[in-house]
Amino acid sequence: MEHFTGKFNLEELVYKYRYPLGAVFLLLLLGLPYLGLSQYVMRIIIMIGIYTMLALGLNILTGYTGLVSLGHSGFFAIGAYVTAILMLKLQIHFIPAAFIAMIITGICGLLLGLPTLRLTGTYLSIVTLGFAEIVKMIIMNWEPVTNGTLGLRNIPRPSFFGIDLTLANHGMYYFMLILLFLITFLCIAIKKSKLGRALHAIKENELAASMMGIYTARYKILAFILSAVITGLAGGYYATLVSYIDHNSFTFDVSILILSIVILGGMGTIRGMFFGSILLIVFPEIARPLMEWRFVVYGLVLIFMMRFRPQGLLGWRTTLPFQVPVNAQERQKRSGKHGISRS
Amino acid sequence: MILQQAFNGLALGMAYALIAVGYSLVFGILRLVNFSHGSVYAFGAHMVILFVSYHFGLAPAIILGVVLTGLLGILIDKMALSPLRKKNSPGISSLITTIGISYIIQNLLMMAFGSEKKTFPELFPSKMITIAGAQVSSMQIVMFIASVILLLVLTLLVKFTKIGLAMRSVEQSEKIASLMGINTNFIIAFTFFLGGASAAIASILISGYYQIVYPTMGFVVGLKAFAAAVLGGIGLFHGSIVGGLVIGVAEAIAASLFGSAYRDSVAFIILILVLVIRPAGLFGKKGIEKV
Amino acid sequence: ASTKESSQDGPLKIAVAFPMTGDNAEYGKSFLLAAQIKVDEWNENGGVLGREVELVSYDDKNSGDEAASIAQKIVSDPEIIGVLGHFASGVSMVAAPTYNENKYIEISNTASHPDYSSIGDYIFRNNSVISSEFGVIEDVLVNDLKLSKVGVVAIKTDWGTTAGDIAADIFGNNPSLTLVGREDVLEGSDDYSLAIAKLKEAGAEAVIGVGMYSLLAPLAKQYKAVDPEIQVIGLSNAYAQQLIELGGEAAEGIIFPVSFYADSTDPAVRKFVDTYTEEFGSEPSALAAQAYDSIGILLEAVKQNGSTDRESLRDTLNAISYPGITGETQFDEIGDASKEYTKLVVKDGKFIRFSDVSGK
Amino acid sequence: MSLLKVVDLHTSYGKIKALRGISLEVNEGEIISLIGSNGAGKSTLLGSITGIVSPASGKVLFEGKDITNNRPNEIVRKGISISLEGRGILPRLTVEENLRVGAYSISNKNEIKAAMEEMYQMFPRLAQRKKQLAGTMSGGEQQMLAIARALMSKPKLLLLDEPSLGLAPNLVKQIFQMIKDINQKGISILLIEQNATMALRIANRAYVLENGIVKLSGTTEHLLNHSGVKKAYLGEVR
Amino acid sequence: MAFLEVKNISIQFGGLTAVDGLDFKVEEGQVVSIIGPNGAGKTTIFNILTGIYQPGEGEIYFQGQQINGLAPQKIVSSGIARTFQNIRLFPDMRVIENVLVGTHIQTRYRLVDGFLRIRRFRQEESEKIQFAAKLLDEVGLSSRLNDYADNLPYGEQRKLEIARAIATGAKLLLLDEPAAGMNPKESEELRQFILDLKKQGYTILLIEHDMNVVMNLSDYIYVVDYGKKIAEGLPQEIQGNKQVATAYLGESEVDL
Ligand SMILES: Nc1ncnc2c1ncn2[C@@H]1O[C@H](COP(=O)(O)OP(=O)(O)OP(=O)(O)O)[C@@H](O)[C@H]1O
Ligand SMILES: Nc1ncnc2c1ncn2[C@@H]1O[C@H](COP(=O)(O)OP(=O)(O)OP(=O)(O)O)[C@@H](O)[C@H]1O
Ligand SMILES: [Mg+2]
Ligand SMILES: [Mg+2]
Repeated sequence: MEHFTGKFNLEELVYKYRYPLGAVFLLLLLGLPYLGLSQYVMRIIIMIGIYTMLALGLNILTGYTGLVSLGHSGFFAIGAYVTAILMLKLQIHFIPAAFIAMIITGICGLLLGLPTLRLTGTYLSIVTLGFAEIVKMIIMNWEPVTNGTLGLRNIPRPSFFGIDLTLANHGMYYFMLILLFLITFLCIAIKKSKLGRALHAIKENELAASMMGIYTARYKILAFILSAVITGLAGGYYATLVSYIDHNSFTFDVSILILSIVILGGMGTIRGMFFGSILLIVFPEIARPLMEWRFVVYGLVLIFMMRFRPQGLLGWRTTLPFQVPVNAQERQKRSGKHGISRS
Repeated sequence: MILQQAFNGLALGMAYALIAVGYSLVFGILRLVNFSHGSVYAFGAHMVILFVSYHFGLAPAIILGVVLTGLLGILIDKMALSPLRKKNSPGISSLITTIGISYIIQNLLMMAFGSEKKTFPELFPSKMITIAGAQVSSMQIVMFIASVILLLVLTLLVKFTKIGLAMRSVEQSEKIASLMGINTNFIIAFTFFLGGASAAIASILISGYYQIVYPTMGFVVGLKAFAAAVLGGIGLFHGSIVGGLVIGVAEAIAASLFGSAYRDSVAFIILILVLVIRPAGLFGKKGIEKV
Repeated sequence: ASTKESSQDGPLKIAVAFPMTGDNAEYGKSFLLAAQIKVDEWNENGGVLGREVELVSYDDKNSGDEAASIAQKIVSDPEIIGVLGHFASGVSMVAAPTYNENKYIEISNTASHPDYSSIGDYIFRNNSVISSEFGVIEDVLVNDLKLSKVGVVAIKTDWGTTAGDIAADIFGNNPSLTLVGREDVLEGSDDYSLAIAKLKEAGAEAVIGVGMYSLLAPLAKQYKAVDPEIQVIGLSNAYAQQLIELGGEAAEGIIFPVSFYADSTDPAVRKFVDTYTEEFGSEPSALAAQAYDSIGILLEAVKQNGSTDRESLRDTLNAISYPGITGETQFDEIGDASKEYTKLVVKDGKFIRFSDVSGK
Repeated sequence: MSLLKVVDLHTSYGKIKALRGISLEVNEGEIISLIGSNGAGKSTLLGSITGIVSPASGKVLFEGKDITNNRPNEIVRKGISISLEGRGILPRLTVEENLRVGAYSISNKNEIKAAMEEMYQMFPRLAQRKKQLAGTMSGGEQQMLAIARALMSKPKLLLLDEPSLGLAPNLVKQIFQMIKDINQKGISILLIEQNATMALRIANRAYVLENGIVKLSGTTEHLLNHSGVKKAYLGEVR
Repeated sequence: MAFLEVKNISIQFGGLTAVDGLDFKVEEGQVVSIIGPNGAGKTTIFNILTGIYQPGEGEIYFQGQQINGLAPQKIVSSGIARTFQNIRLFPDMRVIENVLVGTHIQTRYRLVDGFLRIRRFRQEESEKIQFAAKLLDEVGLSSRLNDYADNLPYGEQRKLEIARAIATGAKLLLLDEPAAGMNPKESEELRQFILDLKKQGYTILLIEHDMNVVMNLSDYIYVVDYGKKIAEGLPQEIQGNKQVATAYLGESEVDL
């Protein structure tokens, strides 16, 4: 509220110049590898990209629909493992492998969504948490397939036209950009359609939503599936990036990190997912000199954020006028004769 | 063998139940999933070994540890959670906050005590008792009795006393409770104190049994205890105890049938199965919402 | 010749990458200290090739992600000639390809995954090879103790699983031993009663705890509570003062093979142990001793090589034979070190040579 | 002597100024009505008196003592009690427990029992539903409970925020009758009502609130005949 | 058959029979009111009609179709929408978005269309927005279009809830105490508004305690008590009914 006017101007300004700003941003993203950044920095940037995808995925569930998941590391793991196993053991190309991984994570999303339909709040959160733990147990024990605690090594990089994408040739970076772009587009499309509105309505008041004819159960499941699929894709990409995965890559902390990004950035927003992941991925890197204090500081950051800006850093109610197509606005000018108006 | 494993499972379950009671207490009164509970639990045990190392003697160290951990509970609330309640922040904010708190406590403990596993003094010379061919340690029996007492005390407190009525009012609306003349600050502080103290009691009993203490000791048990609390119907003390025991026994069965490696996820499998059939847990009643 | 040549003056840097925070910080810290002690020794004698040696420490939190990012950071510093680290095999193996591609030597004093050292020519392991440790245990069981029914309790990590498999293989193939059960237990759970009940039921006479002291001590305690007769056996990883502190009474009689013995009268060992104990407050573990030796090997190789050229340094390292406090170390063609073992037993709250007790 | 005195009270919600300098007085034994359209600031005024919102400036005096910014529970113990807009019952407690909570500041068990009996006589529906969870009661039933609960603490001053909301006509009449009866027992009342006609008929004096300030005040006869009040609040019908 | 016909419905909560063998009818284009004491079971009737509760027995026909036992969503699609006794808006959505959610079942494009942003999607989306804006204009909320629902004053929230119900395309509107919390002037405005809706061809079933609204608006009135119908008739008939007077209206003027 306090920053009302300041943000108003900024938001309007950004909106006004959204095309030139977008173009600059896009050029910057495309040209990033040629700015002479070290591989270390590029790797961090790619990690930011991956976590943005993960956050966008969780955002559909938590931000749009209001279902808090503490177990997204489970979908992340399934996506990574399925992709890696298909590529390693069946020598399938990344694209079909990731595609199958998305289908399987989607099915898992469905399976997790079904029993959680009747659950709310805490109950739902603990079930998602449990799901991730179960996934981890399967990974650790299903040795013939997952290689157990030894993890999977030498996961090949995606290759196109005979060229392996690597960090060095920036292939992995551009590939990440493409995936990120697709996912972002999907999220915007969801948000701006009746699906997005239905999910939001469910979050706000489930009973009222069902009284609007929204099949709340189906939509919640759909949110689960979409969220899982996006997370699974991010997992597949992650596996090929790091080329080694084991159960330790998918712990509870990862789930919490994704959730923190969503909340810190601003639940339900898309801008926030980018901003949140930049913040939370870069933070540990620059905080290295803090050593042990790093986690304490991290904890403090979470606490202070929730205390002073619980809606997230970039979470605010937009003040831009809703875009009503012109001919309707005209009609709106002749103000209503009938209709109870209060003076 | 089966009997022995059942006893082992019950003993294990008692540990979960002891911790679960704390989750239930804080959730029951404040509708808050306190993710820092596991760290607070570790804090309790560390305080005791600290005081013991300064030659306070075991009993004073335990009392000091329990009180101090209770105070830590109050501190957590005053510093981090009460401002959120004042602003009517959504539940997820408090959840993230308690996770933040958990990081802080755990890492401060690591810095102060190191991450290695340390010994916890034996509370009393424990003996093995043979019941119907199965071996049970006297410490386990003490744990069992302690949690039943804890259950009874808390249930009586919340259900039948005036302060309990105040606690339940605060649960539903802090604002209205205060308008009815209830000192909500005190009630909430009291609840957090009980939550912290119960965590400390749990950790002292459990550490006394295993004699191992380290900063992250609360994580895995904490998660399982949380599952146990939800399984029984979070906010219900008897639910927490039964939930804990069910999970303990289920783990024992799973370990016997499939091997110890499958043990840890049994808690969650059972939890999911139960919640599918009874969405509010074993003893939970469906929330009412008047349309 | 290598593309990145380090400059000829200024300190010569070695990276140390371990978990310095989090659950396993105790290990990272102790390895860093051990490494520093070795570096100090060299610097007192004028450094190597006339240059001072400096350790650069990184915290990988024992996470693959972190390690990958750290590895990138390390290989972008041409002054660094090699890396001591990382802690878990899985983590080391995420970072290793980066080191190998960039021709940075990595020596791990802890990695135990069989595939670790074959990742590349620049990847070395200065840790005991599990199968030879089990060879020693086999000998203890069959010849010293004359026990035949063995149970294995292994920690469910990459290391524990591998070691557990090797144990099962070795004991399974020995006609005078029977493997009565193998239980994999998870990290972070301090209750082993379920596994113990199963092994006891199966009639185990000896149980082998595949894990660090943090597994072995509670395992011994809980097992002896239900079966005071059980013989507990560990691996060299568990050799740490905390085993006795944590295990108390129950630690008595635990036997395990080590390549490093802190109470040894060897002056080199004494020197290290005393310095370390003074700084750290407790005696060094075998793993810490291996960290100390790893730095020694690397510096010795630089000295013998006469330059920091990366390729020739690797070749020198492959050819070296280094007498350290963990015995004579040589790397085989894939980069694994072979070690010799002493059997230790816990008696009256102390680690002593098994031969001193049994007279063998 | 004035029981409650509000002096130049200002209260805001962030940027929204809900009260912009309110002064009013309730004397011992009086019924005072407060009318004004939606959003005028009536509920905010009650909130500021009871301490659930803190005023930016101004004073609230009760029995001559400054109670501004005291905590609600302290204020309630001094003898003010409130029945909230939108009922504010505790949904997962039973009817009886809600009443018990209302009597929280009373420690004498017999007194509580007597008060409870009195309420059950006043609202027989509540007596039939002692063990029902308050949240499952119908809208009107909840309103009865809210009023009964406010009376449990034997207040000197009773604040009623739209007590007739959602009540059936017969009950509305009953409630107004009850307000009179309560007042006759010596309890002063500050009443907020949308039903302005009734509110003005029952009260001794009244204040009209608009946009956070007192627009008009005076005896009820005066206001009932005031043309502006008639037009804005009383409506043409009736 | 009548537009809405309810036959012998009953429901119990534990031991309590909240609705007890009730019959009533609503003819197309009429305003029909249900009145009765607090706790009589009026809201419960709405909950049964909209599928939130399943009646223990009885049948409900809407436009000749049996709708009891259907899911709430099906019932909305068939043309029945409601408002709630305690307002249930989507507070964190704008006024116009609240109405757009109301158009959900009227929106025909498929989800994939939305992802591909094809013409059909864009066209329909813009139609719906225009429709929503028009509707808001009609209820007098056009100046509030960009506001967030929870920032509206109480009276406007009630209007928005009605607008949202209309947006579903319903022919029958169930309004649960729309005048509660309004002063006499405001409730008079509301009465005019409902009359307008009637003129536009909507059929309205109303629960209300404000007798000014009920008596001057209803074509027909049902009186329930303890879940049973105790009277029915034209407003004048109800006003003169002795039983209604005792059970509901209150016998005497209060002595003030
Ligand atoms: N919690 C709040 N946050 C922000 N604004 C608020 C809050 N509560 C009330 N307001 C605003 O303060 C003003 C006064 O509100 P208040 O509830 O006191 O009015 P009222 O006279 O009681 O109205 P009603 O008749 O609807 O109960 C209104 O503009 C309202 O929107
Ligand atoms: N879910 C429920 N569980 C138990 N009892 C209920 C439930 N819902 C309603 N009741 C009871 O059923 C009766 C009818 O309630 P309903 O809400 O329909 O009344 P109403 O006629 O709408 O009253 P009002 O005019 O006060 O809103 C009431 O006595 C109420 O306590
Ligand atoms: Mg009000
Ligand atoms: Mg009702």
